[in-house]
Amino acid sequence: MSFFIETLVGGLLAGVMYSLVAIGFVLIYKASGVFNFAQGSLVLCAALTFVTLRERGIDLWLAGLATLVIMVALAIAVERVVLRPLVGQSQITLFMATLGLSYVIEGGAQILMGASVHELDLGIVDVPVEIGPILVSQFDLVAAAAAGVLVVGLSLFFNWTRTGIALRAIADDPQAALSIGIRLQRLWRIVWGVAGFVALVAGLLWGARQGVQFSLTLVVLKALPVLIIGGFTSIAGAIVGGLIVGAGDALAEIYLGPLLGGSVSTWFAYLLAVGFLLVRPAGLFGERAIERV
Amino acid sequence: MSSIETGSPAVAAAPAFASGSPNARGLALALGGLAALVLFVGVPLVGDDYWLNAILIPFLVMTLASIGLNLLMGYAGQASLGTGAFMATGAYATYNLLLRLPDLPLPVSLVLGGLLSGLVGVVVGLPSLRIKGFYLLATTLAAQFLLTWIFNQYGWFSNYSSSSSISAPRLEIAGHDLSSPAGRYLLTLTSVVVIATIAAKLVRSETGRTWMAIRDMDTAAAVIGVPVARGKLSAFFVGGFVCGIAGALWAFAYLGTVDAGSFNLDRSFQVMFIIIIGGLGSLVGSVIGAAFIVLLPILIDRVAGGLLGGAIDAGQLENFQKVLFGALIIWFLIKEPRGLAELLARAVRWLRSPARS
Amino acid sequence: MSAVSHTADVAPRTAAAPFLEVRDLEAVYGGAILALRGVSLEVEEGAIVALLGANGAGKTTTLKAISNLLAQSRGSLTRGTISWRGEPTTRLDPADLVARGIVQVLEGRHVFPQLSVEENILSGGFVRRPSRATLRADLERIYAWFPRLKQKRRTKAGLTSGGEQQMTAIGRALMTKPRLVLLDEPSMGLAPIIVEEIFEIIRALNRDEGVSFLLSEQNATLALRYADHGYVLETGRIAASGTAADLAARDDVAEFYLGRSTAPPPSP
Amino acid sequence: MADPILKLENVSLSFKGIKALNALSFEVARGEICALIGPNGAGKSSLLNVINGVYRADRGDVVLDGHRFVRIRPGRAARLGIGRTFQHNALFGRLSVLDNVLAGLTRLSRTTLVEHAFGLKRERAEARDFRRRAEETIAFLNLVPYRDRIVSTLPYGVQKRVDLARALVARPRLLLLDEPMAGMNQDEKREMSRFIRDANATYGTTVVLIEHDIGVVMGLSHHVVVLDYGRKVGDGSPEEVRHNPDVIAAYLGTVH
Amino acid sequence: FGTVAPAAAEDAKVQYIPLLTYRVGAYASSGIPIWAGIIDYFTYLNKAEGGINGVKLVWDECETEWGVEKGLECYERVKHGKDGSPVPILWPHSDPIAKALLEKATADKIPLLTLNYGPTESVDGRVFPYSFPVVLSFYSEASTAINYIAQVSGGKDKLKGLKIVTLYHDSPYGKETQTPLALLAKTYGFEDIQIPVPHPGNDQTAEWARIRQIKPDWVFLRGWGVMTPVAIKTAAKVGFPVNHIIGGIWSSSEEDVRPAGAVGKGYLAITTYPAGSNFPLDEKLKKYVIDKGLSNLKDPKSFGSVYYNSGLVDAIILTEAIRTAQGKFGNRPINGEEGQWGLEHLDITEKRLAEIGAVGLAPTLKLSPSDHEGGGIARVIQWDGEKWNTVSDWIPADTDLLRPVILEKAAAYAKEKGITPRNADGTTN
Ligand SMILES: Nc1ncnc2c1ncn2[C@@H]1O[C@H](COP(=O)(O)OP(=O)(O)OP(=O)(O)O)[C@@H](O)[C@H]1O
Ligand SMILES: Nc1ncnc2c1ncn2[C@@H]1O[C@H](COP(=O)(O)OP(=O)(O)OP(=O)(O)O)[C@@H](O)[C@H]1O
Ligand SMILES: [Mg+2]
Ligand SMILES: [Mg+2]
Repeated sequence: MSFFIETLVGGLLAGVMYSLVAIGFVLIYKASGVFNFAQGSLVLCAALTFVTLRERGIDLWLAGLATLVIMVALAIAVERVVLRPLVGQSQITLFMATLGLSYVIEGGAQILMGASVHELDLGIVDVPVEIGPILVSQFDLVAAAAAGVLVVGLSLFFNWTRTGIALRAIADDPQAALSIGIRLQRLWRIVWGVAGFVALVAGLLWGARQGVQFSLTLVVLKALPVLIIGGFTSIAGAIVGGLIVGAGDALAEIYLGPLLGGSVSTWFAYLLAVGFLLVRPAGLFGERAIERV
Repeated sequence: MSSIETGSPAVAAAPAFASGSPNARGLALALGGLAALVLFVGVPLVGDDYWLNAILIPFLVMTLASIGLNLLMGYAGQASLGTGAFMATGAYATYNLLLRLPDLPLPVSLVLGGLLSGLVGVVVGLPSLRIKGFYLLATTLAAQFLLTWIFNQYGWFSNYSSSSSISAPRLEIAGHDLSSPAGRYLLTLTSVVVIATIAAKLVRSETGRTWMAIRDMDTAAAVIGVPVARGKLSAFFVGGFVCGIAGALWAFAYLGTVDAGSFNLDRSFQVMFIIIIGGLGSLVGSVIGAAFIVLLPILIDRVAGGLLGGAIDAGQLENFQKVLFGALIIWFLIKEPRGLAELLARAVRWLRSPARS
Repeated sequence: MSAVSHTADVAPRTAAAPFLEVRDLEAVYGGAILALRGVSLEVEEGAIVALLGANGAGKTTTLKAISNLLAQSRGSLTRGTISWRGEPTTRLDPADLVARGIVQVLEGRHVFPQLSVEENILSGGFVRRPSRATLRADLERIYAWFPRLKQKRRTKAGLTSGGEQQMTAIGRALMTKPRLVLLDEPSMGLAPIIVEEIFEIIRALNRDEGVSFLLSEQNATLALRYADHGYVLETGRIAASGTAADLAARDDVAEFYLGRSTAPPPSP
Repeated sequence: MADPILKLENVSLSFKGIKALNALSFEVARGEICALIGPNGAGKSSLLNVINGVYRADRGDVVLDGHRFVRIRPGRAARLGIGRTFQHNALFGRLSVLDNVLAGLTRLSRTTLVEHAFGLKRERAEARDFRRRAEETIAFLNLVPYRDRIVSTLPYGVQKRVDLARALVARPRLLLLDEPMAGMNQDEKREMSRFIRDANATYGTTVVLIEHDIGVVMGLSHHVVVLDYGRKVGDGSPEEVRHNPDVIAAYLGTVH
Repeated sequence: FGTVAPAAAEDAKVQYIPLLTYRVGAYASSGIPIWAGIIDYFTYLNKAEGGINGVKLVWDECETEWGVEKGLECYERVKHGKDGSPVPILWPHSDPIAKALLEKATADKIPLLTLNYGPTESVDGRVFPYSFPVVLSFYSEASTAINYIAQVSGGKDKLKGLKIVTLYHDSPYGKETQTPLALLAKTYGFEDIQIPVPHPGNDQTAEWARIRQIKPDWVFLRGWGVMTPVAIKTAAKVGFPVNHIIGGIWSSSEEDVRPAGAVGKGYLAITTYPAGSNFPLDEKLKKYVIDKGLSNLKDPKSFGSVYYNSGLVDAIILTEAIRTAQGKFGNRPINGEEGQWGLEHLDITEKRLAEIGAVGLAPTLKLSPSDHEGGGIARVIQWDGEKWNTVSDWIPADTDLLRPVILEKAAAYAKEKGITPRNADGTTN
C-alpha cells in the first residue's frame, strides 16, 4: 500500500512538472486562440540564457532578472515581427507561424549560446525525504509549489483583472476587440512576456532536472495530454490535467507496464484524455465551443 | 539507368491539377500531356540516383501523405495528428500482406494495405462524432502513439526482426523489377497521380461538398440534412487510406527499411505543416507545401553549404539555416496566410490580367 | 443642417477642420473585389448622418474604412483620405481611434461569445481606464437602457438571443464614451419596441452629450426621421445626398432607393 | 384546425433554470404561412431549434405530420422534409453560392463514396440533376449574378437569400425561417416576401417564420403566434394580434 | 540534374572523407565533440604528416540530425565522392542511419564504419561485406557489463539469483541487447528485466518507480542523449544507489553525467576509449592543431573528453584502414571497394598504436572477412564528480557464447535476402 501511495505521489509531483509547461500553452491559447508551437523553444531559450549568464559568473537572482528582461524583449519582437502582420488571420495560420518562430528561436539561441549541454544548479537539494513510510522528492515539492503559485496568480489575473478580460475578448473575436479599442498589440506583448516568464520557470526546473540542452524543447510533448485533459483554456485545468497525467502514467507503468512490455506511458495519457473527452468534450475545465443558431 | 515501360495514367490525371475554365481546357490538356511525358519518361531517363532517391521519391510520398491529410483536415475540417500512425499502418499492413500472401500482386497489396489503414482511420474517427476541434487531436494522438507502439512492441508485425524494422520485399509488377531508383520513382509517381486524380474527383463530388459543409459549419450542416456522422467517418476512411498508401511507399519505395520510429509524431506534424503552408483545402497546395517543407531545407543547405561552407563553423551554419527556414515560413505566411497555393493562384491571376484586359 | 449646439467636453475645434471628412475612398477586398469607387462624405460635429443603400452598396465597407477595420476582412484602401478633426486617420491603430472617440458597432453578432454579457459590456470601458466606480455607473446606465441585458448579465453572451447580442454590442460600444459612433444596422434583429428605444437613445445622446452618429440603416424611413443628413450609396458610389428632410421628400430618391431598382452586384 | 402539419403540446425548455419556453402549445395548419413574433429573447429561435432537433425539449411533445416526437435529431428532421434558415448566417462560408445550394440537396443523394471517387454513371446523372435543380432555385431567387462567389464575401442581405435558397432547393414540406429579412431594405423585403409567398403557393410549402418587421408580418402571414418570456401571449389572425393591447405593450410599442 | 560529376581525376592527390554529422537537434551535444576529435586528427595528419602517405585528407559535412531521412539524403549526396576523389569508407554516425544504409551501401560498395554501434549481425562479414561494427558490438557491450558485475560480485557463479534491470532507450538501438541478455541470463541464472524508456526519456518517474519496486541489484543503463542524466537524477531521487548503475557505451561521456550534477558521483559506465588528455598523441595534437588555433573544438574543456577521444579513435581506425589499403593499391586516393579491403585487413597493433601515440587511448584491432568486430573487450569507468576514473581492466565479452547467435542471425538474413555468404577468407565461390 505504501508503495502504491509513493508511486502515486511521485507521479502526481512529476505531473506538476508538465503542468508548468502546459501553463505556457494555456496562456497564449487563452489570449489568442493559438496553439503556440514555439513554447518548447521558449523554454529552451530561457534556460539557455540563464545558464549562459550563470556560467559567466553572474549572481543567481541577477541572472534570473536579466533572462526575464531578455524574454520580454523577445516577446516584443515576436509581436512586432510575427503577430502584428498576421492580425486577424486564422488561428491555424498563426499556429503555423509559431512553427516558423520555433525554428528561429531554437536556431538563434544555439547560434548565440551553443548546442552543448550545460549543468544547471539551482541550489535545490534533490535528496528524497521520508514522509511517514513514503519517499518524496524535495525538488519536486519545490516545483509543485512554484506551479501552484503560478496557477493561482495567473487565474486571478485572467478572471479578475481588466487585462485578463480583455485578453479573453481578443481570443473570442479579435475584430470586435479592435472595434472597441482593446489594444491588441500591447496585450499580445504582455501575454507573450508572461509566457516567457512561465517558460523561464519551466526551463529552470526542467533544466535542473535534465541539464540544459536541446532536448528541453521536447518536454512539451507530455504537456499535450495535460492540456487536452485540463482544457486548452483553463489554467487550473493545466494543474489538474498534469496531476492526472502524472499519476496515470506512473500507475500504468507499474501495473500495466509489466503486462504489456513497458513504454505504456507513451500512449496511456492520450487514451486517458480520450476517455475524459468522451465525457466532457472540452476537457475538464475548458470552455465549450459556443454554436448558437 | 533503366527506365520502365508504363501505361500513362498521367494523361488522364493532368487536368486534375490544371483547374480552369472550359476554354482553357485544351491548353491544360496539352500542358498536362507534356508534363506527363516529362515526369514519366524524361525524369527517369536523366535523373540520377541522388535526384530520384533523395529528392523526388520522398517529395512525392510526402505529397501523397499530405493529400490524405488535406482531404481529412483541409476539406472535412477534422484536425488530425495521426498521419504517422496511418502511414505506419499502411506500411506494416502492406508488408505483412506481401510477406504472408506472396501471390498477391504488389498493387493489390498496396491497395489492401491502404484499405486496412482506412479502416483504422474510421475507428480513430469515431470519437469525432462527439469531440470537436483541437480536442479531436487527442484521439488522433492516442492513435499515433498507440499504433506505433504496437508495431514496435509486438514482433509479429515485423516478422520478429530484431530491431522491429521491416524491409522491402522484392518490388515487382507483372514481372518488371521495380527496385531500381527509376522503378521506385515510377511506382511512386503513378500512385500519386492516380490517387490525386481520384481525390480531385472526390472533392468536387457530393462527398467533397459534404466534407466542406461539415468543415464550415457542422450544426447547420446537420440541420439541412447533410449526413454529418457519415461524412466525418468517410473523411477519416479516405484520409487513412491515402496516408496508408503513402506509408507503404515511404517504407518500400523510399527508405527500403523502416521501423515504426520513422512514422513518429514529427512525421505527423510535418504533414500537417505541409498542408497548412501549402493551403488547406487545396490539392495543388499539398504539392507545393511538400516542396516547401521537404525540399526547401535541402536547397538551403546546399546553397548555404556552397556559399559559406568552411567559412563559418559548421554547427553555426546549420543553425543559421534553421533560422532562415523559420523566417521563410513566417515571411510566406505574412505574404499569403492562406497558403502557397493561394499565392500561386494570385500570381497566375496577376499574370493573366494584363493579357485579358 | 441643424447641428445642435452643446457645451460638453469637446476640445475647442479649429474653424477650418471639419469633424469627420471622408474624401474619395476606393476600397478593395482580397486585392480583387472593388467595393468602394470614390466615396466622399462628411459628418459635422453633433450631427446624425444616415448612410442608406441596398445590399452590397458598400455601407459596411465605408464604416470599416473609417474605423480602420478593413484589414480584418482582407480589405484595403487603395485611394482616398479620411480625416478626423483635421488629422488623417488612415495610419492609426483602431484602438487609437477609439481612444480619440470614434467607435464602431459592427454588423451582425460581434459579441465575445465566451464572456458573460456583463463582461462584454465592461470590456468597452477599458480603453478609458476609468475607476471602478465610474465603470459601475456607466454599466448601470447601459442596463437602464436595456433592462433585458441586466437579466442576462451572467449568461455567456454567445448563448443569448440574436437581439440580446445586438443590444450587448451597442451597449459595449457606448461604454467607450465615444464622440462619434459608427452604427452598422443597429435595428437588425431587434423588436420594434427596442428599435424605437435605440433611436431614442441616439437622439438623447446626441442632444445631451453632443455625440455624433454615422449610421448605416436599412429602415430608411426611420433613419431619415432621426437623422440630420443622409447619403445614399449605390455600388460603391454616392448616388444622392442632402438633408434628411430633403432626401425623404425627394421622389427620385424614393424611386431610386425605395423603388424597384435592384443593385447589380459589382463584377469581381 | 383540421389538419395541422405541426403541433406543439406543452413544450418547455430551460437553460440553467431559466425558462426559454414555458408550456407552449400551438398548431400550424398545412399550407399556411405562420409568423412568430415576440420581444428579443422571447424564445422564438429556441422554438425553431426544438422543432428541428437542435435543442431537446425538457417536457412536451412535437407532433409532425402525425408523428409524435419527444426528441428528434436534426438529420432526421431534415429527412422528414423540414427546411430551415438561420437568424445569423450559418452558411458554408468558404463555398460558392452554387455549392451552398447544392449542399441543401445532399439529403436526397442516393450515390455512394465509390461512385463519387470514380465518377460512375449514376453519380454523373445525379450530379447533373442536382445541378439543374440548384440552378433553378438560384434563378428563382435572383442569385444568378452571385452564383460562383464565395458566400463569406457577399453582403449580408445576399447571404440571407442564399440561406433561403439552400433551404428551398430540396422542396421542404415545412420551412422554418428565422428572421429571413433582417438587414434588408423595404424593397428587398418585398422581394423576399414574394419569394416566400411563391414558394408557399407553388409548392404548398408550409412556412413558419420569425420576423420583427410588423409590416411584413401583416402582409405575408395567415396566422400569427406571439411569444413573450417563453409563453404564448397571442395566437390568431394578423389583424387580431396587431390590436391586442398586450402585444402592443410588450412588443410593438407605438402602433405602426 | 547531375550533382556530383566524378571526373576521372586520377592524379587527384587528396582523399575525400564525407562526414555525416548532427550539429543540431536532440543529440547535437554528444556529436559536437566527436566531430572535433575526428577533424582535429585529420588536421593533424595533414599538417604534421602531409596526409596519409602524401595523400591529404579533405572532408565536408552533411547534417543528418541523427535521423534516417536526412541521413539518406546525405548518403546519396556524398556517395560518388567529390571532385574525382572517391569515398573510401563512410561513417553513418547514427544507429538508425547505419541500419537504413546497410543494403544501399552494399550495393554501392561503400563500407560503413560504425564504432561501437551498428547492426550486430554484420559482425559476420561473410554475409555483410560492407558493414563494420568495430570494437564493441551491442552483444559484446551487454556481455562485458554482465562480466563486470560478475567480477565485482566475486565470480560468474555469483551472478545466480541477481536481479539485473536493463533500462533501455525504446528504439531499435535500445532493443539490440535484449537477445544477448536473455541468453546470458539463461546461462548464468540471473534475472533479466527489461524496461524501455520512451524517447526522449526526459521523465522517468514511472520507470524508476518500477525499478524501486523491483529492487534490482544492478541497473544496466542503455541510454542515449538526455535519457542518461535524467536516469541518474531520477535514480538518486528514488534512492537507488548510483554506483550500482552501469551505463552502456553511449551513456559513458561527460555530457551524460555532468547535467546530473553532484548525484552522478559513483556512476559506472562501459567504455573502449577512456577520457584523458595525457596520451602522447595529445601532445602532437596540441602542438600542431590546438595551439595553432586550428582545432574544431569550441569548448576547450572538452579536449580529452570521452566523446572527443572517441572521435580520435574513429579517425585512427579509418585512416589506418586507408593506410592498409594503400599498402596494396598504392599511395593514392582509395575507393570504397579498396577501403573495404583495407578494413578487412586492418591490423592495429600495439606497436602501431605506440607510433601514433595512442596506446591506452585506442584498442588494438584486428579485423578479418569473417570478423568485422575485432575487439569485444571494454573497460569500466567511474565518475568521481569531476572526471572519469578507470576502475577495471579490459574485460572481454563472452564471445564464444554469443558469436553463434550472431552467426545464426546473419545466416537467416542471408537466406531471406538470397545472399550467398563469402568464405572465411573473403573469397567467393
Ligand atoms: N470580406 C469580403 N471579401 C470580399 N468582398 C467583400 C467582403 N466584404 C464585402 N465584400 C463586397 O463588397 C461589397 C460591399 O459590401 P458591404 O458589406 O460594404 O455592403 P453593405 O452595403 O454593407 O451591404 P449590406 O446591407 O448587405 O450589409 C459587396 O459587393 C461585397 O460583396
Ligand atoms: N443554448 C442556450 N444556452 C443558454 N441560454 C439560451 C440558449 N439558447 C437560448 N437561450 C436563452 O433563451 C432565451 C430565448 O432565446 P431565443 O434565441 O429563442 O430568443 P428569440 O426569441 O429568438 O430572440 P431574438 O428575437 O432576440 O432572436 C434567451 O434569453 C437566451 O439567452
Ligand atoms: Mg453591411
Ligand atoms: Mg432569435
